[in-house]
Amino acid sequence: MIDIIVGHYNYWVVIFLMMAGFYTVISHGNLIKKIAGLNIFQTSVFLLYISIGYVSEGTTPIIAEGFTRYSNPLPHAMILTAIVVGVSTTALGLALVVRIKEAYGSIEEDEIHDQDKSL
Amino acid sequence: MIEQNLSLLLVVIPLLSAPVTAMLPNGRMPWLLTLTASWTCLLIAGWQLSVVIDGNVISYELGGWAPPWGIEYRIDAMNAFVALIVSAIAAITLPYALLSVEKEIPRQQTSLFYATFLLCLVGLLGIAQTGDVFNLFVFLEISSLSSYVLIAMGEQRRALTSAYQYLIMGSVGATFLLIGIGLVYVETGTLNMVDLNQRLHPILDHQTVHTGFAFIVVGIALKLALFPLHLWLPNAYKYSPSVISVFLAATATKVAVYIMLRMVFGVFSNDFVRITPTDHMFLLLGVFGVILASVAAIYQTDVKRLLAYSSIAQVSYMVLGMGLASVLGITATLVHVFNHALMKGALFMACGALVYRVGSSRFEKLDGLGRQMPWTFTAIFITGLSLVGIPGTAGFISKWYFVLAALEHQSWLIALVILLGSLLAVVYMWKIVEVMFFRPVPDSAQSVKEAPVSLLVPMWVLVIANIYFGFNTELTVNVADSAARLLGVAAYHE
Amino acid sequence: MKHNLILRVIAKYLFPVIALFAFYVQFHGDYGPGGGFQAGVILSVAFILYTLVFGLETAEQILPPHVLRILACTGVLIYAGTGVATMLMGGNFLDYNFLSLNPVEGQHIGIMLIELGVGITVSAIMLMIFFAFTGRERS
Amino acid sequence: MLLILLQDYSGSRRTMSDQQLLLIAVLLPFAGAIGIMLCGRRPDLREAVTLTTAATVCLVVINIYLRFLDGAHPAVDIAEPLPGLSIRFEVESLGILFALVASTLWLITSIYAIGYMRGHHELNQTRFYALFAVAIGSTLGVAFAGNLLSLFLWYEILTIATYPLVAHAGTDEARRGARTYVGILLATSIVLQLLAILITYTITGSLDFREGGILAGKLDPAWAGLLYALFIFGIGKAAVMPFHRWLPAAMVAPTPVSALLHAVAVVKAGVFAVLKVTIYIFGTDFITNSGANDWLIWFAGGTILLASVIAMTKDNLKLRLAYSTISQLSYVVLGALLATNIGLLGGALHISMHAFAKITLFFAAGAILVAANKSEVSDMGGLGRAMPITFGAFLIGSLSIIGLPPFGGMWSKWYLGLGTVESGQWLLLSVLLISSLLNIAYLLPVSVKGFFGKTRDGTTYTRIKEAPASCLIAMIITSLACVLLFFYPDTFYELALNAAGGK
Repeated sequence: MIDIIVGHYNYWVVIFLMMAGFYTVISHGNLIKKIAGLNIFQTSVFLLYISIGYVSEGTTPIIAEGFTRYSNPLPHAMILTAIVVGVSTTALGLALVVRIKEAYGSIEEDEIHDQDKSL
Repeated sequence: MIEQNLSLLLVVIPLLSAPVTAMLPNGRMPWLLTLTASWTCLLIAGWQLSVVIDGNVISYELGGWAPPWGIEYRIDAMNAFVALIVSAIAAITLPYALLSVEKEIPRQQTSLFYATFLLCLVGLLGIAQTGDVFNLFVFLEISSLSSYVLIAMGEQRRALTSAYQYLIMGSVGATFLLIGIGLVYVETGTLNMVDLNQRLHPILDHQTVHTGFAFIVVGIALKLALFPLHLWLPNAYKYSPSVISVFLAATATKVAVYIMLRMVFGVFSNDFVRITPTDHMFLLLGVFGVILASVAAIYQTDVKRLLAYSSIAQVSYMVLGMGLASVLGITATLVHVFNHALMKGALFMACGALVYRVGSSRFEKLDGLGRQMPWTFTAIFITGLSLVGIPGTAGFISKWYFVLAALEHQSWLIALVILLGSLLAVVYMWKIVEVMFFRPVPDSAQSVKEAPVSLLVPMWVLVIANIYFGFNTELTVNVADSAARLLGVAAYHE
Repeated sequence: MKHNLILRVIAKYLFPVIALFAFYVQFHGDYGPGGGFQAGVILSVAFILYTLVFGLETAEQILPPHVLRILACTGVLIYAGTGVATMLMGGNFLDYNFLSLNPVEGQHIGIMLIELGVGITVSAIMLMIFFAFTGRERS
Repeated sequence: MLLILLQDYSGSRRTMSDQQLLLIAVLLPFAGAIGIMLCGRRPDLREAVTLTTAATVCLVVINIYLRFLDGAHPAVDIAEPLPGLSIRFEVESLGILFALVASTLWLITSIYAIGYMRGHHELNQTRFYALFAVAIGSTLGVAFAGNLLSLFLWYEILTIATYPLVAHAGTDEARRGARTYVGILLATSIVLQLLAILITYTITGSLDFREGGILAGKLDPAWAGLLYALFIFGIGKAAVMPFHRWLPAAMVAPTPVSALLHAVAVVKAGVFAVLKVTIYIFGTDFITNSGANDWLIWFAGGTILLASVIAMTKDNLKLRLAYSTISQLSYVVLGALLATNIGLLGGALHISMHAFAKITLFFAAGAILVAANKSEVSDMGGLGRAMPITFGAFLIGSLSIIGLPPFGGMWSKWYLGLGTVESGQWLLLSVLLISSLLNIAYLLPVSVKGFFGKTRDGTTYTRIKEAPASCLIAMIITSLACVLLFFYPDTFYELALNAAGGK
């Protein structure tokens, strides 16, 4: 039992971050906070990938003499791409928030909603 | 040398054109380049389909790395079909885009607009071509990110909130997909679709595989606007620039349907769908989606929103087809992917023409416009018939196969729901017809003229295609059937 | 912060160091951890620091927006162009082996070019994003 | 074109193959519609186009008929939208019968419509004539449809093409009526008929019309009744209750539309489809053996009586005629449901007999509307003395519908009655007889009132004259036809007999 909890601590971290981020996305009305939540959510996935690529006592996957165990580099490469995607999403999201702020004078979801309704 | 690389060029040509377009001065040059690129893509996609239509498979190894280690572009009939749809719609949309974009997009943004459009095309074509799940995720994000940008370029400020909403939901969906891919990768150590299918086969009962599958399906369902995850779609279609409504409505959800098919049946398998409640889930969501989205469409007061809800309903048909999980069901789904692209393309083009002339697609602005803009109106009318599934139109063919598949499955209820959905489509399409044709023309609209020819011609190309593919289904049905069989073969592999 | 002498001096000294590190990460990428993504971001950090200290106007004099846009596009073109070049030389897209008679050498050339393209694009894009946000007038 | 046809007609030279002729028959009205649209600015030319097209189509159909008598059974496939299922035209006796009725009456109605539309100062006449031509084209498509899929295709096109005709006036009332019209017709056809077609296809793998049906031996007889019901109700144009509401709703249309489409083309397309399905999909033997018609036949019987009763309560003449049509349509359905040769013969014959009679009645109703601007029966007292020809025609039509000699309507009722006797359905025979009495009760008072009644204020009409000449001509022709058909029913009789398989 303890093994399951401690031995898979990376998963617990991932799950915690994932839920925290997802909850933030769903529950917060503030557009910036939503994006922050989204980032946490995505980061948890990055962690998931990186931690599953780790081979215990492995080194960086560069061929050199004397090293035979090394971590799986593929998840890293994938996550590098995913991070770039995440950064682009964040940048785009924030840019939209700036524009929304300019157009509506607010970044609170309910206030924006009220303004649209009153039209 | 060129021939062996053509499949890849399909993705690389728009990819190369995008930065060049972004560097061009604003005006008509970016449009011209985009047009050229998309027509080239169409030619290549046509060639590609002609190669694989008989069941051949094109395999292209990126960087010369053999699969399953390297990224493989693996094109069978289904891939080529989807690629053809995407590039054909792009090629038809672009002549339409010229005037519409000049009207709706500020001049200083045109080159960026077209560059983003090309990136979106890269993403969609990439999804269609690739045989690697992670690569698919990347292309999905390329297309999604660019479509967020394109939607946000709409004239009204609500375009921004719509794009934001889509961005949040889309990113959550993509991340779900990423989690799913990660979990499956943990279990199998591969990302190549064919390889995944083989390696997953012995371990289909593993819990991790099931979890991964659930994440993948939910992730794609978000992109697919599968009921009840459709909330982003109506606003996104409504507030985006007309051209983008056309392009996204005709391609984006279709490509998502393709991803769903490829992942669920190609990577996992028909067996997996059967041993899990996936098929029932699809059927259930499909039934609710068809009925509720159609009913919602009836209550809309804006043509674009109405059509958007109709899209959700139509996507639900495709999900029903998947839920039937038979060759006939998948054939129906694929045929409908094609036909629905034709319908929604034409309908949104007509909407764009209305917006071009009266500046809005709300019902109260359209009173009596049918007489002022007869060509646009007739286009809406004929395509509406196709949407309903009147014989002699493409829509009838898809409806035919859906009901046939349902009957084969002995699901009377599903068959009835499909037909009932057509009935609801009659109601909402008729609303548009009545507004446009039978209401008196207000004085303010007396001077409204027919849309310019460059908008009408692409629209009518699609309208005629709607009729043509209602009579000649050699292309659609054959390809869909062969694609469905290939999927089935993959499913029962060894 | 233009008048804060300490910051100005330190920023001036830090700039080349950061840039140098960026180039190290960039060009050592095929022997050790690193590559275009990381290098691009680090390089843009140098410019961002510069902008923070000396102001947007000064920074935009060095790197005007249209130059950044061209740089970003060029990076993509280098990347895709390398792929097309390998195709023209008879290989598959991005099959570096064909870039040189010696496949190993080809791999080196290829990865260098690719990472260069990535680096240029990433740094240009990061700067564009940064400039876009800072340049936005407060309403 | 006309010359070629006449040459052809005289049998001296056959310049066109049977197939070409068949295609021309169906496609010419569509070409005519385009011609009408192009001549929209010049009414006289436009009407000339209409008449020429109608006359030519009529000749073509007669030509096809003559060739058919010589043993030509042309068939053309124009497309194959679904594997193994083509859009197919084929000539067979029932189709010829229907096509003959529709095309001759189109010509006559066109003559009538010109007078009516001008006399009534209707708007959008170009649209009217063009869609009229399209509707007739689709009707001929239905008549010559070579399989169930093609039949369905033309059936739906007919619905859609007639929608703007029903909504012609553009008023709220017209739009409401048109909505009911298209709503019920599309709903029944999509949900029930298409389902039935698909079930048939799933079971048999074919939708061909074949002598003796395609379902026998493939469908579990227990389910035959249900499938048959899907067809009968799905073919909403046959107006079997409870799916009859569209027909009264369609009466908001201009009278020529009501006359041709809602007494002849559209409704007859419905019962024609019922006959086709009965004969060529189910096959009479299969129906009788499986008992598919056991309970359905009472829907037809019930419709006959109920619609007649409702007709009596309607004061609006067109509405009364509409309910009368519903009742008469169920005669044909009844004939089909009897599934005996004589029943089918009576049903098929009734298509033509009722068509000529009912169109006369509608012509008269329209003429009254144009000339006297009256639509309620209770207002028509004494009107007959001012408009003797109109009311005379109405009387002839009424008598033919009732089924009295010497009018054509007698024959079809006779054979229908024989059919019920043959299958021992005495109750149904009494339904037919009661219905005839009801016909008398709701049709005759109109003419009686017209000729012998008094106006509301007791005066006589002085300012009201007969309807426009073209209306009168049309009426006279059709009422004469009613009489002639009593003495010379051979053409239709032979065709109907052939279709019913009694030869």
